[in-house]
Amino acid sequence: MFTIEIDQFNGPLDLMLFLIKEKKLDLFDLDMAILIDQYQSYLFTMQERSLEIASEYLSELAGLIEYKSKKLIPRDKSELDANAVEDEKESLVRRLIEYQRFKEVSLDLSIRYDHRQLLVSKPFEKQSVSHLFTAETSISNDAYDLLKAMRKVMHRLSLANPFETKLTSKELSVDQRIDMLRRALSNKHDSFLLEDLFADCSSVQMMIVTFLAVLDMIRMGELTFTSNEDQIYLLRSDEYDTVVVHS
Amino acid sequence: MTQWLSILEGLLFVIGDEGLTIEQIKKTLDIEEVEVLELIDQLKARYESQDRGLQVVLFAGVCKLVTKEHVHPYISQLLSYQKTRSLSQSALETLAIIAYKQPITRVEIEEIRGVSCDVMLRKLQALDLIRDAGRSDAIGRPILYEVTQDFLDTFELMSLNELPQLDVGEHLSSDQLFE
Amino acid sequence: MTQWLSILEGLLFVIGDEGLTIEQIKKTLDIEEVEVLELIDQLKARYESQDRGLQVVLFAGVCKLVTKEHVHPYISQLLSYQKTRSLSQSALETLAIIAYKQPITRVEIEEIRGVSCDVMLRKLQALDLIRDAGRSDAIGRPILYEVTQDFLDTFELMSLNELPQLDVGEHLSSDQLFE
Repeated sequence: MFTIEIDQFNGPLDLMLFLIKEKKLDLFDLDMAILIDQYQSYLFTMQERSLEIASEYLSELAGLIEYKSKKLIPRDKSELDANAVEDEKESLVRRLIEYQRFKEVSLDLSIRYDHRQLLVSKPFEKQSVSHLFTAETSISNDAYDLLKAMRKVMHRLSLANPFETKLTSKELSVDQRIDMLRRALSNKHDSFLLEDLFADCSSVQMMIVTFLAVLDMIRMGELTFTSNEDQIYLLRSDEYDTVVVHS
Repeated sequence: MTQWLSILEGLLFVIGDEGLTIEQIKKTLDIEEVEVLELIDQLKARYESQDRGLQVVLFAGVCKLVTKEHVHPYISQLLSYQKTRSLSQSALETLAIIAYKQPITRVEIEEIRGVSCDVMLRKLQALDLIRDAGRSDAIGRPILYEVTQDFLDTFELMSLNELPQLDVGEHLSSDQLFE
Repeated sequence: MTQWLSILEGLLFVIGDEGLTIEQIKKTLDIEEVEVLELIDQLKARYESQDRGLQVVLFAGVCKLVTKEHVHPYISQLLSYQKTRSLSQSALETLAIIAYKQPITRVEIEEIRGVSCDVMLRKLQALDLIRDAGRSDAIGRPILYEVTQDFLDTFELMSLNELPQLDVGEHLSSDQLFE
């Protein structure tokens, strides 16, 4: 009897609106008994056809069944209880109306989006005006921006991967990390591997912060670096040892 | 004035899809804002003619040249462009909720949609259609979301005020709600 | 014929610097070569007027739209205001992915970002930040992308080794962004 697949719906509210329309129910004088009945049998039908049903549909169902049982079994006939049940119905109707409104405006957005896709522009013309470029007009992004961008990508990826979310310890700021590195390096007078600084990093986040800290310290002249084959060696600048001006 | 018109045309061509703000045009041509607006109107009018393949649009306060709709099939052919894809209903609903209720937290969006929006929010962020707008004062200080400049451009809006009114009336009968 | 004229205008705009060969125009519009030449002449004539900032040029069989001389000082002017032109978040993310995973195909980038990168890749190429690095052996032999020397200069990097190694996990998602 139900021909529309569950994946055609954008969630339990969408499904309820469909059922209300299908059964020609009045949203403003909603017959909860029919809605609950329809909703339940729809989900059962889908389940029988062994289609996967998202947890959201089931948790709404649990709420509806609870409502139904409260309505059917009048434990004590206190007015308080009756009001609470009425409130639940009202709140569902409010949610349905609100959701319906957003469904309507999203139709308008959809038309705008599809139309905009047909209007094509072109990339900024660099070659034809390259003679007008001077050194200063180059794009002022630096590696920091790039790392931040990669961090965002990584962050989203790790959020998409529930296993990694548990690891989110308190995030270290670059300044805090610089302080940590300064302490750790205060007695180092020989050059050392960049990699050494990552030894205590427990997360990708911390590695990035460490890298940013190193870049910052290089920028401030606190560290200098040389590279040899694939390795990067760092050296503390002498003038940071003491405030004494050397002769 | 015809001089300015030709310069504006040239600048819009060079800058391409980045477009120019009224402010940028004003500064570059060293003219008044009213003059800029008049220039844009004139350029718009010039391109309106049927035999023109371009048009001047003003989305999100940014003026740019774009092709007209009827050129699109030929561009697809020439550049073997991907077919344009429509945004999914769930993406559109999520965007609509943010656009009307921003700044808004994930939990608030999920309450309205009745479904989890975690992955969707990240995807919309990757598309540059929404962004973080700080944190709410609520418990746990959840992230607030708002739409971006790109959102306005993508939906052909000068500003959020151009969005259609959300029907506020409970006075609507359900017949009206369902066409 | 006015239809063809508007389409040619639109195509020349979109293709920009690269221009179109007579052959490409012929094939895309499915018309005869004489007709193509006539169209180009008409479009040329249209842009000759003093109040136009663009002109149609035809060198070595390649037709393109370029700005007229008198617009150039204003372009310099405009760009001088844009010294701090910074890349958008999505541009940065796309660049970051290419820098860390190069050589990489468009499809692979899209898998990581979860959104289409077609236009973005063209933009980054126009900015000389990325380039083609041959073709992958995968089905369809898709183009591989890598970052350029300009990229390293722009981000003040000696080499890509200066970026820390990142362990990018697999991207899993269920929500559909597009239909």
